[in-house]
Amino acid sequence: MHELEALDRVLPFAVLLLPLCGFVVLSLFGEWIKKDKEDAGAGYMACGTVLVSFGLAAWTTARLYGLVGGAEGLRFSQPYLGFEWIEAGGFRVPLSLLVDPLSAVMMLVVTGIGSLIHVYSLGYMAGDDDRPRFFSYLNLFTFFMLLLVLGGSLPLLFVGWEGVGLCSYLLIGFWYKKDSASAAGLKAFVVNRIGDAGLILGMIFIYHAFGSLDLVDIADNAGALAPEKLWEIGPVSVACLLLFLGATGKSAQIPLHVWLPDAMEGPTPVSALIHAATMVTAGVYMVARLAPLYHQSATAMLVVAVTGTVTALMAGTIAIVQNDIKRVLAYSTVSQLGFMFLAAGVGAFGVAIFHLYTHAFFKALLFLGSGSVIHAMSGEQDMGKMGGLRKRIPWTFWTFLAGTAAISGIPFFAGFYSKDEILLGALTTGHTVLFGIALFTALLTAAYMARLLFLTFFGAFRGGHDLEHHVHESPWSMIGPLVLLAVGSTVSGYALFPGLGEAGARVRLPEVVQPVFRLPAEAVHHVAWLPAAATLAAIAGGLIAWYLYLSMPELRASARAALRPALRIFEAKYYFDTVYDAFVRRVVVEGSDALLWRRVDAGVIDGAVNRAGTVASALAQALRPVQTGFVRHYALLVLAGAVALVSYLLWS
Amino acid sequence: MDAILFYVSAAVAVASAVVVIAQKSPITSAFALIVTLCSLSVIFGLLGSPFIAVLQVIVYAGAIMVLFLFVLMLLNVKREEDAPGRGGRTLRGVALALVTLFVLQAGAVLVGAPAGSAPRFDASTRRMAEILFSPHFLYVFEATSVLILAALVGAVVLAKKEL
Amino acid sequence: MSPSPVVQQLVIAAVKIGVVVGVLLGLFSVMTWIERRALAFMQYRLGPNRTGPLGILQPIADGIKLFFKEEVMPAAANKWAFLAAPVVAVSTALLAVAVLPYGPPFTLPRLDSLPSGLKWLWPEWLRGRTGQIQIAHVDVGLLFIFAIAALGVYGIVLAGWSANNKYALLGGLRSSAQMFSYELALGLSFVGVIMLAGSFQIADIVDAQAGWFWRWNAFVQLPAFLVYFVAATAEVARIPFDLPEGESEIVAGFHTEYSSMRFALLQMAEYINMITVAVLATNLFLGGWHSGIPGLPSQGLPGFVWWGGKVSALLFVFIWLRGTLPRFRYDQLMHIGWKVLIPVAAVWILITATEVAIAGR
Amino acid sequence: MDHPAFVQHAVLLSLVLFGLGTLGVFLRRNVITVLMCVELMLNGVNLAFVAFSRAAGTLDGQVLVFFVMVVAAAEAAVGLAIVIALNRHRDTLDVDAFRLMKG
Repeated sequence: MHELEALDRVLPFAVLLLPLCGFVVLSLFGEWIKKDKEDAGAGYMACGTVLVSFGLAAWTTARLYGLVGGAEGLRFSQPYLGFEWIEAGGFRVPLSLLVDPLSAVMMLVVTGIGSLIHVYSLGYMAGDDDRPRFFSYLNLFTFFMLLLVLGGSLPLLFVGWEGVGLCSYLLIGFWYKKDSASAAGLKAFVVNRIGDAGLILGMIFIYHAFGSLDLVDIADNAGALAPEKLWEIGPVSVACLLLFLGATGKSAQIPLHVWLPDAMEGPTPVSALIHAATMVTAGVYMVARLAPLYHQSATAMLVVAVTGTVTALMAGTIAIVQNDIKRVLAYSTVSQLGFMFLAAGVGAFGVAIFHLYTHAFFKALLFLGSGSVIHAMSGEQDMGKMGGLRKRIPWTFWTFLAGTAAISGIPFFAGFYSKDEILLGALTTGHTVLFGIALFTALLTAAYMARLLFLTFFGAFRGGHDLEHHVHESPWSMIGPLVLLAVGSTVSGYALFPGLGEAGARVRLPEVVQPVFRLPAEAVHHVAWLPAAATLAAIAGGLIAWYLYLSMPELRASARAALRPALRIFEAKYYFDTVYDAFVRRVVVEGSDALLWRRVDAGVIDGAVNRAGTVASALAQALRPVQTGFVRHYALLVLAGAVALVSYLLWS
Repeated sequence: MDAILFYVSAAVAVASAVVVIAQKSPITSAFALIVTLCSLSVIFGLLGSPFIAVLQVIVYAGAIMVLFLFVLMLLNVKREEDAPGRGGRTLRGVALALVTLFVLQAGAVLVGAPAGSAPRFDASTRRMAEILFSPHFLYVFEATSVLILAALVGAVVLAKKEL
Repeated sequence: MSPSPVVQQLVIAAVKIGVVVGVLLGLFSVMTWIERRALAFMQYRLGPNRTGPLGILQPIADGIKLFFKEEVMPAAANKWAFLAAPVVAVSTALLAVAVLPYGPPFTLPRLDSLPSGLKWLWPEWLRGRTGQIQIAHVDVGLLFIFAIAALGVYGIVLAGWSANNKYALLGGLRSSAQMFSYELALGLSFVGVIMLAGSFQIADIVDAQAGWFWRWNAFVQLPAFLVYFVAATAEVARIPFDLPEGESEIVAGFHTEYSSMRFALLQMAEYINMITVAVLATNLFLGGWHSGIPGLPSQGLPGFVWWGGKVSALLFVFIWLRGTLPRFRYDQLMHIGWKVLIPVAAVWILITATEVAIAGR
Repeated sequence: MDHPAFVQHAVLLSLVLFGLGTLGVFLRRNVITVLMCVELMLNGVNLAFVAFSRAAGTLDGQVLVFFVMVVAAAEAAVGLAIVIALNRHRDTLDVDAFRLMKG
């Protein structure tokens, strides 16, 4: 038993550090491993580290629930590496990790989905010359993401947070020779910085309030704070809102959502791993992790819920009019993240994590499926040139269908359950307006996903003869993960897990993570008509798409004409980019040019430096004769100074 | 007995110090300086610091002055030429005036100060070591070892014809 | 009525000085004879054997000869320095001798059976007095010797420089460089011994080696002992380190221009230094007056025997070396000093310090 | 050794030695002699330290002397190395011969 306990202190670190080892080895010896173009050594290495990491994570989770090595299990553990990372005065940050049900779920999602995507990348990136670099970034990302979800204190979480941002930047701009890719990477980086500023400020506020940044300390002590009513802006609200600003940046919520669609410039596995399944959900994770704190601030909760709902709706409407297959998925990701924040905002943190978890499966599946489509189409991403691929790439089609069903909320698929819970949460907490919008967004979701499906896989091929000739099914390394993810997208909604309650009781995911949030248990009132309503919405959305794109395409023009003003706004993405661009161009660039550069930099700073130089030079010219070169003259001056000093000290 | 030794040593020290600065032959100056150093060592001993007294002989007389003599012999230094440098006289005059001023000032203060009886104290080598290796001085002590190393390397680099 | 304590101290000190200096001077002359005879035997010669039985009176004959020889002073010499050099050499040699203990502490006999008429010869205050043949008791004992050894070089440097002779100057230069280099190794070799004994007092260091002979520092501190022995040989400029006076290269080195009594003085300083070095080695490394076997007595007269035997053996080793080894080249000399002895001694200090720290002594 | 005047007179002696050393720096033109005069000044200071240490009854002054000696040794080593280098370039040891640093 003793050995097991010792192992429990070490294993979480092993989970964390294995991908880092992979990164180090690949970045140092990558070029050496990659002997020729076909050689996949680097990929195997990367997959190996993440797979082993997943295995260890599974073991750790099993230990957490007492499934192996003792009935008691750990329940809750805080492995501590034995030394401080920062220790300055009263401020100390130990290198400790936190393993509890929430981080266990996140750890499994990250390593599980992560290893599937690693395997998928073996096939997808087979032709690329820079595979060692790609896989090393992917490994580094896995490390930072694990640090984010396992870190035992906010600073460690922040390191992971920044690290995944860095990897996101590196991977979006992976094809750095493409201007749009570099630009997109930069945009992601810059937009995220705005959110990160909020995160840092929030951390400072939290430290001020608690005197500690340890996550367990915060959770333990948050209940003691006075709850703040709606529109009461106390320190807790300020901290929560600032942290939420960070979350909007990382999780692409309005107003900082603009980077995510552009991030689709990166390789598709990257989009699947980082910009759908894991990194963008970091904001949700953080809010859920600090649930005890958010619970104390009604204002922050409302802001989170409203932001999530509005984002979900806007992204859903934009997704309707996109023609790039990956952009549709990107906006759908933004929309689904909005759903998660809605859940968090109405107090159903467990449901938010539940949706995060199902979403990770089906969104990874959809992205990888789209990657498979793009692979089949030799890199073409425009849905206008696809069509009728159903027969040509059947594996991709069927798995993609499962994913679409899951995201649309068709019963018995994963998304149905989690979305239903979100709607239920919004309804039972009295957020009727938000519930309405969310239900409508669910309909939209089904509509744009059905549109995507119909445009891609049904109808006639529109891409021309040459392209049609090349369409081919993807290799097994890509199909395998798709199948596994399809299974996951189907069953993850009603999969049961051992709970923390009485031994042997199996519960669904929300109840699994519920103890982490330290919230009073509330009886869930099931609303009998809600599943039916949600199903109806999903089917309605699908039917609309079916009518417009398959059954009666001629209706499309008239519908388009009728909705022209709205569609124009959708196509312009609500003018966010335009406004930001104008602001940046007008205020930042021109302001910098006219004021900061010409006046402040050239005038004041350079002027001061130049003037200092001139003054020093003139003074030196004047003082030159003092330097006679005779050592003894200098010595005499020193002596005179000493005598003067002594005289002053003695006689003053 | 101690008093005789003290004043004799002091007289020898001053006399040989005068020789140091008055002699034109550097080697004579060096030998005179050695005498000064040794008589100072006696005075250190009389002031109750046997460790410093021995150290004075080992380090100053035994090491530093040997180095001086070695260089003097190596370069075969002759007597200083008589030709005074530019402004030599003024310089010397001013320096003499300043030094006199300095010594007189400080001396006046010292003579005016009351001579209290010195407290007994334990200046054994063990006590010295305890202070030298106490946390208060330990880092300084280690820093001096780095200084010595730097001086060693510097001296070799400077004096070597080619590395 | 006994004299005041100050007078008692003075009398005892004077007696001790007389004994030590007398013995040293005697030993010096005997040493010259033994050295010549032993060397001769090693080279299948007879050596001086005409003056007295076995030639034992040869040193006296040499002394008389040197005493009556003409004193030559080079015309271009720096007169004062030329005269002072041998004096400096001998005084420093004798000063070092002053703090060495010669043999174990002992108690003067009471001699109560002395006829009352002769009582004044053996006054009351001397009877049963306990002491040691050691002229001056200094708190920093070993350091003092080290300091004096550092001054010893001046006699040679002064002699070499003042003669205004290029061979003498070269000898002086070599000597200063050599002593400078080996002084470091010599000092470092003491450190381990001092750490083990926890004292600078030579008597304390000797007593720290009581018991079986394998507790002598020569065995416990073997590397330090080897470093000490080599460095000490170099310090006293004996073969194979006699470069300051290497006759085949620079005539006779620093004493090229010396003759008569001054030459004898320089020679004497050299031998006294040699004896000092041997005494020091005996005291620091070879257990001093301890027999090395717990059953055998070490105090009183037997102690003197043990002690004298060890010193004599060491002195013979020096002569033996002279008969055996060739002289080092100058660069070899510097190499051994700086690149072998000092690193070895430094590493050994580290090892000893670790040992002391662990043992918590 | 407990003569009360010793300390005071020792400080006076240190003053005199320091003054003589300072004068020597200005009087002598040979670089090596100048360096020796600096050593003389340092010794004057050391004597003052020891005397004050005696007067105060603490050992801190002696510890300072220890450090002064270390620094003096380093100074002598580097200084003489510079002298050798200078002598190699200019074949003189006159301090006034080295004035390339003039403004």
